Amino acid sequence: MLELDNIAAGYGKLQILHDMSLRVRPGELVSVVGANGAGKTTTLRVISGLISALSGAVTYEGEPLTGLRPHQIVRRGIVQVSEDRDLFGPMTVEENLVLGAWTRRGVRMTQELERIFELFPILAERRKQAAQSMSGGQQQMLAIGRALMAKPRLLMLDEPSTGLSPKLTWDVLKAVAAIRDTGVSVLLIEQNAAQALSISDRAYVLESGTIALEGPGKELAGDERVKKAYLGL
Amino acid sequence: MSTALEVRDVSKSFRGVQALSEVEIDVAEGSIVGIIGPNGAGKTTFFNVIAGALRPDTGHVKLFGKDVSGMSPHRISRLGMARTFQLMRPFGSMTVRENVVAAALSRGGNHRGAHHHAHDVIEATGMAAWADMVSDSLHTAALKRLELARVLATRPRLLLLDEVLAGLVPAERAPVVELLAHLRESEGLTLVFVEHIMQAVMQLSDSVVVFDRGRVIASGEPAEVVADPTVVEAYLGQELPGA
Amino acid sequence: MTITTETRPGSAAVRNRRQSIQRSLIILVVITVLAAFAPALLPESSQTIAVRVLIFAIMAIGWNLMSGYGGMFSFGHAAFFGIGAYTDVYLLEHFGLSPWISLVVGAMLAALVAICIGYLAFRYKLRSAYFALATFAFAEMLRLLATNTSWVNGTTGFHVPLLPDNSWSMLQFAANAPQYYYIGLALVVICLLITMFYLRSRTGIHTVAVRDNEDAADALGVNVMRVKLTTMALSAAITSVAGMFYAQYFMFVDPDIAFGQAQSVQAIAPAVIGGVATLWGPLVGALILGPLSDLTAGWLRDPPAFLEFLSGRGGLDVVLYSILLIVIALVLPKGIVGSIRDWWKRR
Amino acid sequence: GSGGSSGNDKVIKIGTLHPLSGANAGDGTQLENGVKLGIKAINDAGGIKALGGAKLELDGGDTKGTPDTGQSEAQRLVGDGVVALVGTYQSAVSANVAAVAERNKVPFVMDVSGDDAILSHGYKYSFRMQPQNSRFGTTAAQYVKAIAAAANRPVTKVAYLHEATAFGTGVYQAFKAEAQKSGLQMGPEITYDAASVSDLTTQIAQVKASGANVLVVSGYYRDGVLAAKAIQTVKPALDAVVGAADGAFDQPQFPTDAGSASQGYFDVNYHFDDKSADAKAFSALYKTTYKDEARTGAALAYDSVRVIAAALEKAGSTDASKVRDAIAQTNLTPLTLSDGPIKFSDKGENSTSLPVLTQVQNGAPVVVYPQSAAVKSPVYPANPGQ
Amino acid sequence: MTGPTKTGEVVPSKDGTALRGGSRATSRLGLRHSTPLIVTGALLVVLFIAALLRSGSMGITGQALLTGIISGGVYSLLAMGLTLVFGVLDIVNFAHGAFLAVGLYITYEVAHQAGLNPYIALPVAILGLFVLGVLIQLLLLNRTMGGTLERQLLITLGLSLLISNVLLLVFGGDPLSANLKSDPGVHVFGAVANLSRVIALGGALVLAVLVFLLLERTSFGRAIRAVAASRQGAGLVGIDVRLVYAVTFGLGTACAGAAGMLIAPFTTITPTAGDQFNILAFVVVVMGGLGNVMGAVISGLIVGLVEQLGGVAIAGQSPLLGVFILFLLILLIRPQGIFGAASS
Ligand SMILES: Nc1ncnc2c1ncn2[C@@H]1O[C@H](COP(=O)(O)OP(=O)(O)OP(=O)(O)O)[C@@H](O)[C@H]1O
Ligand SMILES: Nc1ncnc2c1ncn2[C@@H]1O[C@H](COP(=O)(O)OP(=O)(O)OP(=O)(O)O)[C@@H](O)[C@H]1O
Ligand SMILES: [Mg+2]
Ligand SMILES: [Mg+2]
Repeated sequence: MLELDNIAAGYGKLQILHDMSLRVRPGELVSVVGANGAGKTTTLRVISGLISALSGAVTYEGEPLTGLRPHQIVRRGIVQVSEDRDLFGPMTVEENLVLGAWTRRGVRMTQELERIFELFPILAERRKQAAQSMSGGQQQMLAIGRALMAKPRLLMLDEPSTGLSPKLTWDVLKAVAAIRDTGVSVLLIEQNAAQALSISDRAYVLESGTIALEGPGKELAGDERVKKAYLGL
Repeated sequence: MSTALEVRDVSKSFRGVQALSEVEIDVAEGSIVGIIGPNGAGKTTFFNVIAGALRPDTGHVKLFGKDVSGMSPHRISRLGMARTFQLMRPFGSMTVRENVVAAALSRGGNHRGAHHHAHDVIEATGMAAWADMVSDSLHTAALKRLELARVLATRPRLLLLDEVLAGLVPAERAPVVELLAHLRESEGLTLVFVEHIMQAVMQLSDSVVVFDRGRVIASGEPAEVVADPTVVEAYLGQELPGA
Repeated sequence: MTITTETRPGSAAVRNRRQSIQRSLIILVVITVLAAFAPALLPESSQTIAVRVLIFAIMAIGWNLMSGYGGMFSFGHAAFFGIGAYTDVYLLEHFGLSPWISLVVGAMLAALVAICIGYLAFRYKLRSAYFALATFAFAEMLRLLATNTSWVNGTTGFHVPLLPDNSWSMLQFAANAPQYYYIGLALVVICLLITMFYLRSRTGIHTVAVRDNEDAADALGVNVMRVKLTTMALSAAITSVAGMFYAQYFMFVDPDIAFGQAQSVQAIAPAVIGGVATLWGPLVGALILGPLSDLTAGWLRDPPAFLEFLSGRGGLDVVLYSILLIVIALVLPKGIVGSIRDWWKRR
Repeated sequence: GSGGSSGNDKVIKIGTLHPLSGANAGDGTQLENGVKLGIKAINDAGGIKALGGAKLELDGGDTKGTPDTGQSEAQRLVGDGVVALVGTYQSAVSANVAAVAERNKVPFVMDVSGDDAILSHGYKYSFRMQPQNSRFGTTAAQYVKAIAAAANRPVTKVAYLHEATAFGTGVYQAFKAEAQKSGLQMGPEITYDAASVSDLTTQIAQVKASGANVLVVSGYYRDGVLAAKAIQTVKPALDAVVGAADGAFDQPQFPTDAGSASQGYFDVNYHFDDKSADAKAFSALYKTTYKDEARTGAALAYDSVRVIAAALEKAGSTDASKVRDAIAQTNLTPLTLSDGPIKFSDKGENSTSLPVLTQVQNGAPVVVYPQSAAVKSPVYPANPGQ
Repeated sequence: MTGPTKTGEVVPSKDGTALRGGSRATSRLGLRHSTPLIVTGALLVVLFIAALLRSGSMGITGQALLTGIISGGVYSLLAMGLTLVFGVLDIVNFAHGAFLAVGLYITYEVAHQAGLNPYIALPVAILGLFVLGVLIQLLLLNRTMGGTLERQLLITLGLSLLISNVLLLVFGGDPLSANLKSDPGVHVFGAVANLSRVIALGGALVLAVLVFLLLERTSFGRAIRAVAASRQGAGLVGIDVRLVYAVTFGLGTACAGAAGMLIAPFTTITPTAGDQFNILAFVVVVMGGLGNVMGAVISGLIVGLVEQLGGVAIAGQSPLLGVFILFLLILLIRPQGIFGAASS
């Protein structure tokens, strides 16, 4: 479904990704773990068109994504929840969610909103509050909710559990698994490697801009090297 | 032991949202207090009120015996309190060293002294290799350490940390937790920290305070608190697999 | 294979080559020595332009300190320029005071006004565009006040009376005397030195910190208001010096010249073109902008044959000038010095 | 200073400083064209004979309407070795250029620039062709009184509307002083900001409320048109609207821009001598050359060149101080209405220049007073805006 | 300035409202904050009484009121386009006056060359300037988006110079006019205004409502506000950010074009005719709150009133002085402008 082949990318003269390759198959939940600064976010940015690769190819359903702008990529069903959340601060929670469905003209908004409110009831309660005045965790929920409004076919999540309470973290990860079960492919970046690996079909370990390890989620979770590095405290 | 921080009856609301109500907390000098609670419980607001970024609707905050309610952040800071932000806020155009020097300079003293102190703090926080990097281009882990280094450069007696571990991979967390524990041991620093990473909370705190909907719903020994059914219900949820 | 997870810089971070103050000083000396030969090399008729370059440079250095390094975008630097100019001509006309004394008085007055404006604006956390427009409104108000106030001669403004002989104390020389150029050059050098040392002082460091993140600086114990006001006052004082020198050189000041919008633009444009928040940017920008309009006017004084139908119609040179301005702003997003510095780092 | 040897193919440069871009580009271009025609006329007539038929050459500068550009351009022209400067239309710019001229000892002939203050510093090298602003105020008061008396329709009260800068205020004060001397009753003084005004209805309502039967206006072109339109809308009961050096009421395009509102408007200003054959020839030449109606300012610019050329002939030299002395003794019949040949006072004012009264009649401004200069007789009361 | 702060955390200020970098406002009528409105209202009443006492005539004061509202309409018209561009693109557009001048010349061409009623030029001016604006945004400004204030300032200043001097080259510097065949006075309670000015006021109000509806009631308007709030976020939900920028800038210039056409019948047309409005239009924009179209309209009327009543009440001073004093007062009481919305 999504293929990254020998990607090199970076910021200015800084090269972050070196010869990086990765695959997501239809209906698969793939996670990427790696140290801080390894290039996980950069990888997502390349896919969603926020930065362009220096070399290598990104292919989605057989078509190259190279040169497409972010909104064109979203229209193909690839939706990202970014680390910074990128919410529309002064707009209300509801407006943020409705805008999430920008690429889906003519859908029944109320129904779509209900779907999200079921997952995050606090958003229903605060539908008229400005996004920027929500707490850190509430904003994270809103960002995920907004992405789901787009009914993505490939959902990319950048550390969705950051700042969420333990209870919510688990809720969110379960929801992600449930989303995968509806046929959506998911590319997940998570610091809670243990939990992430436990729900992943496959996983990659990213190190200094290249893939160091690859394998089924459960298998990697059992790998001694991974255990030592990511499952510690 | 004397109290570092004394919070009495503090309430704060934002147009209909009661972010804090009648919060009372005492923090003994040299102790480490962990604050947990569901998202939106009011933890960050609580920090904002203590640090002077927000004015409480009611109540008082006493810092080392001095009433600081309504004081401006920089004056409170000079009484020995320092805070980090939930989202990192480096002085982006400056290098790590310059960031730390700028912080050290806010405490008087000459440039030479500030540079020495900054050097020490950078060593202590493991930032030596980063010292000449422009802080805008740092990654999460380095930024979190920079935040720490910067507040330490102000020679605080009380430190408020808002989710310093968020966004760090597990291997990165350990050294930070060690550093914090070490600071208390060697410098007698008082720590109040907000954290969702429960292992760290359990490992570090002398006592834990639980917020929910602006109220303190439980407090006490870490082990006691996590066993409290209301806390499990509101915050922890079911047992975490793999945790 | 092992997996590394510890935090290390690797290649993935920008290493900053800090400019040492010694290096800046050496560059300054070189520039000054080179510039000292300019009057000997340039044709006599271009000396007005040379002096104009210096005046632009002083204004832009002042603006850059506050708006570049301090991040407080001023669109009203004409206010400070005008205060400098008016203080000079007023004290000269009414008390026969030496411009050198007026320089000090004007600088203090400008600093004082800056502190008042700043205090009001920052107390209410005015930022970016709001702040810019507030400063703009202040300058406009001063212009209107000067226009309607009879004791500063209303719209007529002031003339500096001609003296029979050169006078250092009254800062007046024969037209095109090289003294003007050298005094201007000295003022520019002094302003650059002030900028250099200020930026290394405690308040200077905090100025940049506050620009980068005000709340963080506040929480770290920086007195944000004091830092901002100090920077603003210094910036205003520097710009007022340009006003004084302008009045002495052009010997005429009226409300539009002193407080008009064009003057504010002239403080901003050289800094932007040269490179905002760079030490040499304002100087480089002034070197380009100062002669630019004369150059375009010169090229087109006799339009090429295919444009002959335009002859007798003014404006073509301004068209060319404005196109150049736009192109520079587009091609060099960080200004000339900023772009060169980036390129240097990227090599 | 300037100087140089003389020779047969020698050219003598004359520097011009006019606003060729910016808000006053229209008038600046007219003046510049006037200079060009003047130079052409002299050269066609054989150049400066006293200097072996040396040809004049234009060295043009664009002031962009700002004093500092004016000054640096002036400095450039002086550096280029011009024998004299002509300019500048705006008083603030002229004031600056006059100082440059004085310091460099280069003669400066002002074609258009009215502010009295320019020549109040005792400058030796500056001369002015047009009447200074205060004279418009003084003569306006005299003319108003005279034509009203002639029509047997006494002036009960004069309301005065003027823009608020030195120009409007200066003319107003001269008018008021003369009015007090001659017993004209003054009504309200109403001012406005010419740079920002976009509607004068309220001001005209004040005129109406004051009960004045004559309104005197001193302003620029754009606000003059605004005033005329406001008067037509508010319809105060006025016998006459009289411009005192107003920038609109004597302009050929004013009736086009203000439409029927312009009918009957008076203006006191400098003006072509419509009866002189030279002036007619100049107008015709201007029109064929530039496809545009010549304004009086162009004639003043043209005359400025003639003054300089005559001075060169007389001095027989390009030496600046000799040319200056020769200009001071000018004796030359101008294209504009005057009390005789051009003569400069000690201060450099053209003492024979004569403001005249024009009136818009049948869609064109014509001279109606004083009788010696008049082409038509004044219609009074003019019932403006009715 | 190191670019906008990341979306995501409240920046608290003392009164609990959140102010971000440029404090972009949404376009809701934030009437909850009544202090500045009361101050403004009080000032207007004081000015009215002072004007009445000073002139001693209800007729004059009434005329000042009417003229104030009418010329305020012109300011609103101009400010609307500016505030859109300001609020959404963060561009301080100094070329706005020059765009207005283009509208004037389009009207002149239609009225004179084609010999038609000037109002026929309205669609031409709107469309022409929309296209011009879109092109300028696509070709020039899009490359500078997200940058700092000063660079765009330089570009728009350059544009302003460029446009007015091209107009000078093409049309010459002499004033032109595009009068109506007949422009009778309309009488309201003893005061009077030209028909063309009344039409301009009406046009301003209609246009304001249209723009307001576009922003608040259409999904494209929501997209515009989303882009204003977070450029990256907008891209990530599938909005074509560059297109939104271009259309928004086009709308802004189209407003200037409409303004130019509507004021043409009572304005002297010169290449720099728009410049005199620039300064006041900015004052109106800030008073109304950046990006707030309705705020701009109401502030425009207030500025018109203050200017006219002040002109009568404090004769001898420039009427603009009153406007600037009010402006600073409002900035100091309420930095977001009278109608700038606070967060939530
Ligand atoms: N805009 C930028 N400009 C310059 N460098 C950047 C920029 N964004 C990221 N970097 C650098 O690129 C490297 C990789 O960043 P990236 O965000 O991809 O890491 P990551 O694996 O997502 O890590 P984490 O999110 O845990 O910090 C880091 O060293 C970071 O400092
Ligand atoms: N400026 C504001 N306006 C309106 N509501 C606000 C504002 N600031 C905070 N709130 C609300 O107050 C409550 C407490 O927020 P706070 O940021 O203190 O939560 P928190 O405990 O830090 O949560 P998290 O763990 O998610 O960071 C939340 O419901 C939030 O939406
Ligand atoms: Mg990341
Ligand atoms: Mg929080």
